[in-house]
Amino acid sequence: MTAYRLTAGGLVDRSRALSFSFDGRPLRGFAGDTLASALIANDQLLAGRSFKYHRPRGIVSVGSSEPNALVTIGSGARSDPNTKATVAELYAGLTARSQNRWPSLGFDIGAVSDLLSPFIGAGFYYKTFMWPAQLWEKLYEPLIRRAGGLGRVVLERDPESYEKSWAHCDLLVVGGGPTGLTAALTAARAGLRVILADEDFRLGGSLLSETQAIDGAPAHVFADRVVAELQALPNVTLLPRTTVFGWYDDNVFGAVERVQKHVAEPLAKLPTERVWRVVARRALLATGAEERPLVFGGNDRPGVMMAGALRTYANRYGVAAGRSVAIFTNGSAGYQAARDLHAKGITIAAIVDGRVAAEDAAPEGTRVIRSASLIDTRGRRRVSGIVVERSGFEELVACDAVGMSGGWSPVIHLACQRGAKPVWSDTLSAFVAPDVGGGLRVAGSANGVYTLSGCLGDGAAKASAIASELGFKPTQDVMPETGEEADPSFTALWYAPGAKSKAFVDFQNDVHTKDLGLALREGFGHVEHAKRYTTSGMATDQGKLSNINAVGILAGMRGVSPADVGTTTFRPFYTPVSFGALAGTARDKHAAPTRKSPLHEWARKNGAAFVEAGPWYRSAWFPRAGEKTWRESVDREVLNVRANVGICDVSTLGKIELFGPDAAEFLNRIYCNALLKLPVGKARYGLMLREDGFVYDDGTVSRLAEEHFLVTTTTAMAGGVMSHMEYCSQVLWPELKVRFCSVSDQWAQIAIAGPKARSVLQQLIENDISDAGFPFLAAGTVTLKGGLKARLFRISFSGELAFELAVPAGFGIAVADQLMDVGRAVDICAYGVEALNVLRLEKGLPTHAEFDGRVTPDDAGLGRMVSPHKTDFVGKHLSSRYGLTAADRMQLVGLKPVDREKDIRAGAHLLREGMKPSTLNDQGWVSSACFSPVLGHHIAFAFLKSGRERYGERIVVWDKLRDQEAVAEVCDPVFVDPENARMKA
Amino acid sequence: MASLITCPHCGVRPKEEFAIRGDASLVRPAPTASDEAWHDYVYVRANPRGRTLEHWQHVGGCRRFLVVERDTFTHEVHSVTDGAAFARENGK
Amino acid sequence: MIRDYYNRNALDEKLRGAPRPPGANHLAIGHRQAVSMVLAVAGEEDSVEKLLSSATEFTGRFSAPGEWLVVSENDTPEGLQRRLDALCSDKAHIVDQSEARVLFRISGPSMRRILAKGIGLDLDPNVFATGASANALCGHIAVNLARTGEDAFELLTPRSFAESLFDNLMTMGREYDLTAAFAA
Amino acid sequence: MRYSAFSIVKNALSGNLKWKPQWRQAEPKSHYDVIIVGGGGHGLATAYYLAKEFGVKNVAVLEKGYLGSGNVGRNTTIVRSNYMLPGNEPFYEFSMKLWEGLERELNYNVMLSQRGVIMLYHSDGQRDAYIRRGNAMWMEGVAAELIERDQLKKMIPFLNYDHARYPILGGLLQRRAGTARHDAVAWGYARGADRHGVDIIEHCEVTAIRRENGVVTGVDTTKGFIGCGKLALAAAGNSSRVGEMADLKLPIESHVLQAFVTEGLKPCIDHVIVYGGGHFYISQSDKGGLVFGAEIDGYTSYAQRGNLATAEHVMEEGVAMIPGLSRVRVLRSWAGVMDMSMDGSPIIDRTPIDNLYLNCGWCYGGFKATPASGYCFAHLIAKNDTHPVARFLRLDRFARGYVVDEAGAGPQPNLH
Repeated sequence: MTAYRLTAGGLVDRSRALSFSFDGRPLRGFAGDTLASALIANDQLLAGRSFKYHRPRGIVSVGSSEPNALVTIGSGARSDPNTKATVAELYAGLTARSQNRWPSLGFDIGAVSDLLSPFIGAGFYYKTFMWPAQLWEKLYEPLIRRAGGLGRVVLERDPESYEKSWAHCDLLVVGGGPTGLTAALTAARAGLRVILADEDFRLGGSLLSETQAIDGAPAHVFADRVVAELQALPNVTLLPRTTVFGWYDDNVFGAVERVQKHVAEPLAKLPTERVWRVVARRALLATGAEERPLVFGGNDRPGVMMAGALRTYANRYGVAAGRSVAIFTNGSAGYQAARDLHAKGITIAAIVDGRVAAEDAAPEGTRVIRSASLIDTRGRRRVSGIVVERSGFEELVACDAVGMSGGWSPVIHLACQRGAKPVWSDTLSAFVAPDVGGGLRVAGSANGVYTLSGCLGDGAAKASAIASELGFKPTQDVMPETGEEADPSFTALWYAPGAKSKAFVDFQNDVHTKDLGLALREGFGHVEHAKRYTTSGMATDQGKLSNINAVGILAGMRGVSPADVGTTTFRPFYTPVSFGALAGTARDKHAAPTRKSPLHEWARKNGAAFVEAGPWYRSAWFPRAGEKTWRESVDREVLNVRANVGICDVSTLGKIELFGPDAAEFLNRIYCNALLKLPVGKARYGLMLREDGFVYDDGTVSRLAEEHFLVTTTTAMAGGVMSHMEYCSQVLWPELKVRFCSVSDQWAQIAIAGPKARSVLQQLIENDISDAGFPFLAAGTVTLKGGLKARLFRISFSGELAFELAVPAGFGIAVADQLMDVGRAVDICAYGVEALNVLRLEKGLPTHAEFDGRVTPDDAGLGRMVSPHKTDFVGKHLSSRYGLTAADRMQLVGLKPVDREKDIRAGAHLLREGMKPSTLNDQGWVSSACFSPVLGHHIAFAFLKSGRERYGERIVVWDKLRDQEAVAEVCDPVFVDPENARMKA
Repeated sequence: MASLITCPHCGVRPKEEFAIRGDASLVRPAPTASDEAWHDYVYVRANPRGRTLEHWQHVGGCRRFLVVERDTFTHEVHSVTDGAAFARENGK
Repeated sequence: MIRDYYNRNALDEKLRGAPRPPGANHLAIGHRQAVSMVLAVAGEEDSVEKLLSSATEFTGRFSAPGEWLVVSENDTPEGLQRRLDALCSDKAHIVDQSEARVLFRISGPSMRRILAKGIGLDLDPNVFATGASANALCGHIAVNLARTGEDAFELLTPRSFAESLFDNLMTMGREYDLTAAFAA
Repeated sequence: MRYSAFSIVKNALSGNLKWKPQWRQAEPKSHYDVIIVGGGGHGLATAYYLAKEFGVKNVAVLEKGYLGSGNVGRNTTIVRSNYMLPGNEPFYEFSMKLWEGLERELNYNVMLSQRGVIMLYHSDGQRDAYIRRGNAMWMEGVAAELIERDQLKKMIPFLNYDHARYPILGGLLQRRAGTARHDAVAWGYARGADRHGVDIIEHCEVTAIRRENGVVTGVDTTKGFIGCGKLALAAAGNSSRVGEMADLKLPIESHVLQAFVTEGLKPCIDHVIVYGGGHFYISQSDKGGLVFGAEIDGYTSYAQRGNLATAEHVMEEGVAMIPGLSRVRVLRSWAGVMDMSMDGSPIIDRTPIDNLYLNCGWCYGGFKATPASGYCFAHLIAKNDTHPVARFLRLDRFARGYVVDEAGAGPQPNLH
């Protein structure tokens, strides 16, 4: 047993033991532990297997930069694969499993790939697996795929919920360490609206593992005091467990709060995670600095950890990763760790210092080996010793853990997400944040200020400056006293010379120094190429530990400064964010808003089958007892409309009212047909083009008064047409005096169609609706018996005598009910959009299935509608282009199967009889098709090359996709009542 | 800008309240203008890297077409004006 | 045949059943109110705005330049139309929207936090003060939002979206035990 | 050095120290027969085919950044030929066939993975549109299958069959479609072109196009003037900027498209799945990351970064289609600048300037087009004649009224 819980100390609550399990083994930790600290307490340092070589790997770090200790937490649909044990807050009942190993973490067959490593170095797969060709797809790739990936996802419905929220503030402080806390406090006291976010579950950052006293008290006490004051202020929002993952334009930040990731039984009223979109006038990055690993032979052996992590585990969590720890360092931080560990009773086996001269104080009695390199480690699944080389002599030093400290890299990720590149600082031997303007500033260690007093001061100063800038008056506070501090300097060491075994740069992706060398040799020396070729920095930690060393090593090999190598691009997300959190509440039936017609309940009551139509649910058909298929219901509805009468909910059509002296002129410009002289009290079909001359939408235009119009749009295009009209009115012709307003939601609209429509409707309406009193295409206000005002339009989409009655939406159901009651005597039926579709096809009326955005009015047989007399309308000029008027364009025709038993379905293509299928021979396609109960066979609309000249021709309807073929006769698309006698009855 | 637009009528609003229509510097030619003028109006775009004028409709708000003067590289917004006012000023 | 037709609220189905007593955070659905859209005639925007702000029976809610929604608790739709026609005479077009909009009246101490889950506007009273109104998105749904008090807001949404908005608001409010009922 | 299993073993035994650069770091000569502007997939493929198929070997590719730094290195790696219109389908099928032989052609494993692309439909209307498309594919001899709901459930059990806002009714499947390793395509073509004598010049930005008597004579670059007989532009994302140097105004807007990758997962998604209720599409890479994207951000942009609102919308679509994605964590997002053309289709054509050639307007379809684009562009440059499969992809199609508008959305680029 080498890793263990210290007998005392740390900020864990030793009175609250929590049981959890790892790979099925029951273990115990304390409240305040992370999974990683609890694993260490149970001597479970081995936590995972690497991606490529399946090497055993242990916990390396203490935070979100962890490359190795990735586990799956939870089970079934609640599994969270690839969770970093170092950030997972321990809770009672947590179950964790290791990943990417078989059969077990201790013994993993996949590890044989390690033996093959000379053959499978960087980019090997680009050079092989090509022979024989079919084996790539059948053998090699499936093998590679199976080897790929880390955790296993359970693609089941997630039982938990998520949400999003906006937040607005004067100052967002990212990071709740010494810098962030003092900054937040300074700003909050000055009166700013402050949000402080930190990824940890406890605010305080490095103060929680600091041994330095502040104002004579332990640092964590100082942190608690500041947090308490912030908590009490109404202008402060504290967001622990919240990672600010992205910085977007206009100083908008994305952050994810893990609201209930740390509880076994989440509350239903709270989300598991919540994404915050923070709109911040100013933001301060107080994200600290990341300690660098050192690249030396055998540096991936479990037990080799960041020195600072060892220190935090000991100080904050009260756990030790080993009893005898060797330190490999190139700066003072390694000594600091050694001192703290020593103070906890942990033996320091040796301090190996790469530097020639160093003044740092080692704990008493500790052996310091200067000017030395660590060239290898010993041990199998756990480090048992290190090989130190100094002046050509090698020495084995026994130890059971190694702390490495390669200096500091400011965490500047967010500041570089919007295009600005990090700037190399020779002084700090690190990349620092670029100047990105006043919106986002960097303070404390993230700004290269590594001392505690420096951080406290920098946080306060930057917050003060921001407060003044925003017009607040900062209070003058006395800085807390910190006492004497060690010099935080280090000398960059990218690669410890003399490695005797693989020296890893990127632990998770198994990229070692030789891979980088190979990349350089093969011409992939550019930092982006090196990354892409070796996959360095592409693992789930995004190279938080590794990238800087990769840059340093490339710089060394190329003989240039790291400044010349530069970094790869920093991009969101800082740490991975779940789909669920980013999707929020929009999921399943709530994935998009639903619109319901005012007649929805009426349709439901009448047994409607509903169909999704954009945001709407529309009634598709109304099955009756005994009807076994939808076709039976639809056929009955169609025949009944043609023989008697039916009513249909058409409320979903877009309805726009226009007012003003120029309303007529405006409409005349946006429709291609003439509307200027439309009489009051009349409706007219209207066809709208895009400026490129293709059909955009169709509908009706009714003139309710001289300067008052009502237009309808198709359901699908209602929003688009409204925007189009707004564009025309505001941008193209602002001089036209016209105002309009959507009234789509104001009216419930019912189509009443069939030879008995009038007799039914007349019973509800006071006005005379005889053909004389209300002729075809009449439009106007009527009064229902009882006094309700309504609008009536004599328009037909079925070819029958038909009306559309619009009543205020809330009355829709009552009026529809009444129509059904009154119509019962003449066998009225409700019909849905399927019957509507059959009726319009029989009558030869095109709709959006035909108007697919590539069709001209002439293609659709509506060429005569395009007014030749108007000087201008949208789409006029470009309509005359050659390609839009060519004789061989596809034109709308009707199709009837020659063998009347055969069916035709939409989507089939057309071929001349005897011609082979080919793109060149393709004659057209079927846009709509249905069974016509009136005619007793299938009918279809199709677009056929020069179609209108080809009535009577036989054509092959070719539906290879469904292996069907039929011969059809090309005909006029009006199948029923071409004389319009029924409609005008 | 990619995140927020200050609507002159409604104040600061998130991007998702807007629908982007395209280049606002184009002027619709007279009906009698040449084929080339019409072709350029409908199909050709200056597509600058830098400042550009673009129509954003505030569909989730006042439904006005706004002219957003914006940098296509830095995403900085320089001004937002009402589309009708802009059109009038520019010769309508 | 003479008959009176029954007018149904868009949320009749959602709020069916016995109402729960209202909690601290409560959503009340307006059952009967008149709503009109006032569209100023070009050039008369300012004078219409003045006329509307001079009225004491109702307030105009800003929708767009020259466009306001007027909500009245006391008028019938026809009554409000007549009143506005008289007030604005030929300076504005009045469109009845009483059936087109559903009124969500929402109030309680957690209101800002609830609404922030759907609305991107800064609801700090210094930014969006009592009496302020504007169109905005709530989640994916367009609403007209008005602040009627420190912790009280009203949302007007198109009728067809009412059920969706209702579901959204209840989800947004579950953390704070939001209750809902028709207004008394 | 030819790549083979043997070469790998041989090199491994000598410590992998003898591998050579995959392409030379060339310095510009004073004059080339053809200069290609843009060292991305299309530019490099063009150079490769020019040298290999059309015997034009005195060729330079100028790249302002590092090789493959444009969209070839920042896409979602999908290759397919499931188009509907006769202006597109033959071209993309030609490309698909080139993909199928590319590994042997280039002696470079671009890891083509023909996992099948399935586009879901959610309504009868959408199904009919896919049937139309599937039959158009068959017309060109391309196999397509209509997968109905029951069969789909067996094939892809984890889709949202029971609770979707837009019901998943079935899909249109092209089995030959799939993914390829994007960077490898750039590198493979670069290595191939290099082996045929093409000079690839990285970090060489074109700053001006010189013309004399109406013809292009060369380009000014950050590495000085370089003369040429013909100049070919393949700078998608920046086409308008490069075109402007020759006073060309193009039917193009630059838009930004985001893409995303999740943490590595054990194999869980076999196909490339395209959601029909939005634009979302997803596949799993050989490394295990789920690679996905959806619609463009909507505004013109030359910045290779996206906005959060769009990212959130993409996730909404993802969870709508596959509820089990909810707990999967997204590792990284990135963004590319697209040449969005006015009809959603590309342009491979001559320009009004005799020796200036144009390859642009790839919208978000550029990656899959890489081989055919290179081949057809090379054909055009070498023979001054349009390759038959690219005959509809002309610059003057807008003026003539022969747009190739696959989406039927009209002349508004952000709707395609």
